[in-house]
Amino acid sequence: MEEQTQDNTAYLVHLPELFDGPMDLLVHLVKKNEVDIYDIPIALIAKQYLEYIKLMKAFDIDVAGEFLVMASTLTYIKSRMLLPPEPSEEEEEEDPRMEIVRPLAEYLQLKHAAEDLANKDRLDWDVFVRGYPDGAESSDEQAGGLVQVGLFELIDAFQEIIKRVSPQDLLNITVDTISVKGRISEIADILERRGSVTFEEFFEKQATKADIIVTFLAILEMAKSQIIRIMQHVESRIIRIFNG
Amino acid sequence: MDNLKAVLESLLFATEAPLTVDKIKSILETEDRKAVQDALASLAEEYEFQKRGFLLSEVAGGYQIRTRPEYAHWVRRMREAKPARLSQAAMETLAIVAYKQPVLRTDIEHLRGVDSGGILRTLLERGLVRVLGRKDLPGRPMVYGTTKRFLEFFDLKALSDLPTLKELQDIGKEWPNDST
Amino acid sequence: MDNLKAVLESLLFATEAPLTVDKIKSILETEDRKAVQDALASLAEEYEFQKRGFLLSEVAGGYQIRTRPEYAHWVRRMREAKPARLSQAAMETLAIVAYKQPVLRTDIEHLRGVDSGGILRTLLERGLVRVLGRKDLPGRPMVYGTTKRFLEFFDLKALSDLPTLKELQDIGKEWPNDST
Repeated sequence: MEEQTQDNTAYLVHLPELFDGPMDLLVHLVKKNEVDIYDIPIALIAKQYLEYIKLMKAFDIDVAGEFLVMASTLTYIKSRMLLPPEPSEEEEEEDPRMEIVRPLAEYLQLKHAAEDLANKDRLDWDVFVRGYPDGAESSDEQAGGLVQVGLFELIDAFQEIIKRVSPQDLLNITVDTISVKGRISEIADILERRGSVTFEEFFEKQATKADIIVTFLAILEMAKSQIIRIMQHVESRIIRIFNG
Repeated sequence: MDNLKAVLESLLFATEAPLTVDKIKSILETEDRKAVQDALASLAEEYEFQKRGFLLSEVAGGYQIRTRPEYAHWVRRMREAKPARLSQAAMETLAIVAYKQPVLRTDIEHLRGVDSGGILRTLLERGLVRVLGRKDLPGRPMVYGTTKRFLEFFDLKALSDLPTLKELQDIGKEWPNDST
Repeated sequence: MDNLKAVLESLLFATEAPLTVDKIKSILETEDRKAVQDALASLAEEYEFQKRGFLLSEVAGGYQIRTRPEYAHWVRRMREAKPARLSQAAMETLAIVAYKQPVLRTDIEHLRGVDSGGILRTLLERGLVRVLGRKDLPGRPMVYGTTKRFLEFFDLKALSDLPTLKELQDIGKEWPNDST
């Protein structure tokens, strides 16, 4: 890929595998050129990077947006390298390449980690235990005599239901509504323990405005469902919430 | 194969059904029936001599490692302590209670399309679901919600840690109402 | 119990999931943690010394007998095991979750430079990754972490068993192998 050409077929053999992402491609180029990642010849790497993208396009391979973002970052760094340092600046300017070096170094670290993981003795490939026919089931257990299941199984179960019914009233489940449900559960816990609690108590420890709103909505919802009763003392005017 | 015995042992350990000599021969790509039989005999003797927790049984025309009958009591205790698995129906019901609480039994049954009283009772007994209260409707139906134990069970810090449908969509779950 | 080792061996042999010392104690109705631990250590040593076909692994906080990796080839032949295919992208994502947990999807994508929703979903479904909770940020995004199954899958005692990123870089060649 050192030179440009119109004849793509010449490169057919050289076309590297598709890269997982722009970082992957960058690692490949830096490695291929055997350069120090802390002293990347940015012009060279940027050029090769762009050539690769051109090649992908020539072969009608979908070039994901991320590749283009990286291309423009590289081009930008290259242009900044060409500018003379601003004379007015007192402090020494950081090497513009650091913008790419830092994530690259971190990505490399994680590639090492991924490789290390891949070299471990993998269950059902390197090592085998009894009774796992396909390794799909690990019986994680908990006190109380139930097999622990993943959250995903719960979600899958929910998904099954949604397939069967009109999804309309299920789609309004948002982070906020779940928060309200969570607070309902907490309030029910408290009432189970104590029977009744003053209205103010519920708001005393609330840290944020959002928490206060969630608590208020929870109390409203509980009152609506008649899970709780809200009473006010005639004289003290203290509002108390009772288990329904 | 100089470590024939050890290889055989690893096979016997990892198998569920008894292994026949023919099967072993084909796995190890050997024609030496005698060597296989000798190794098996030697393993059986070793387990006996070393008083291991298991023995090599010749069953149903094949060989299988089995726990020693003397220790059956303990193995049974272990197996009995084996936790139960929630059924699909229970998971569905639990999911509805989790996402729709406070929820009535009729709501659950409306969503599932079947009677869910028995399952609800099981979930109540298991401590995953509880009665939050009664609704002021004819018959004063009970309102259900999830418990703290539910959170522990699914390793959730709080109910608000449940993913929303939107979030599931974002991580690529396909939902029936979009597309297809 | 004079035959503690043999009883333990029969339990380890008959279990499917790794057995914790606590679980063993409760099955054997003993309070003697030290005796259990000594017996386990002694068994592990014996398997090593006798070059048995299996070994005693400490995984995911418990103990489990597993076939010796040297014989994987033969067990695979017997089980007709298909490689538990995890793509390079999946391994990368898994490594990020393992090392950076609790981690946001956006952090993963930032590091990898590409959308990782699909991969994350696969890992969630395979039970290697789970939702740990939510982060107190706008939109309350979900945070991810690894599961117990992750430990079992990669033969790890605990997460702390993983080398640090620094160690990896120091012992590692400067370049990770990519497949090109």
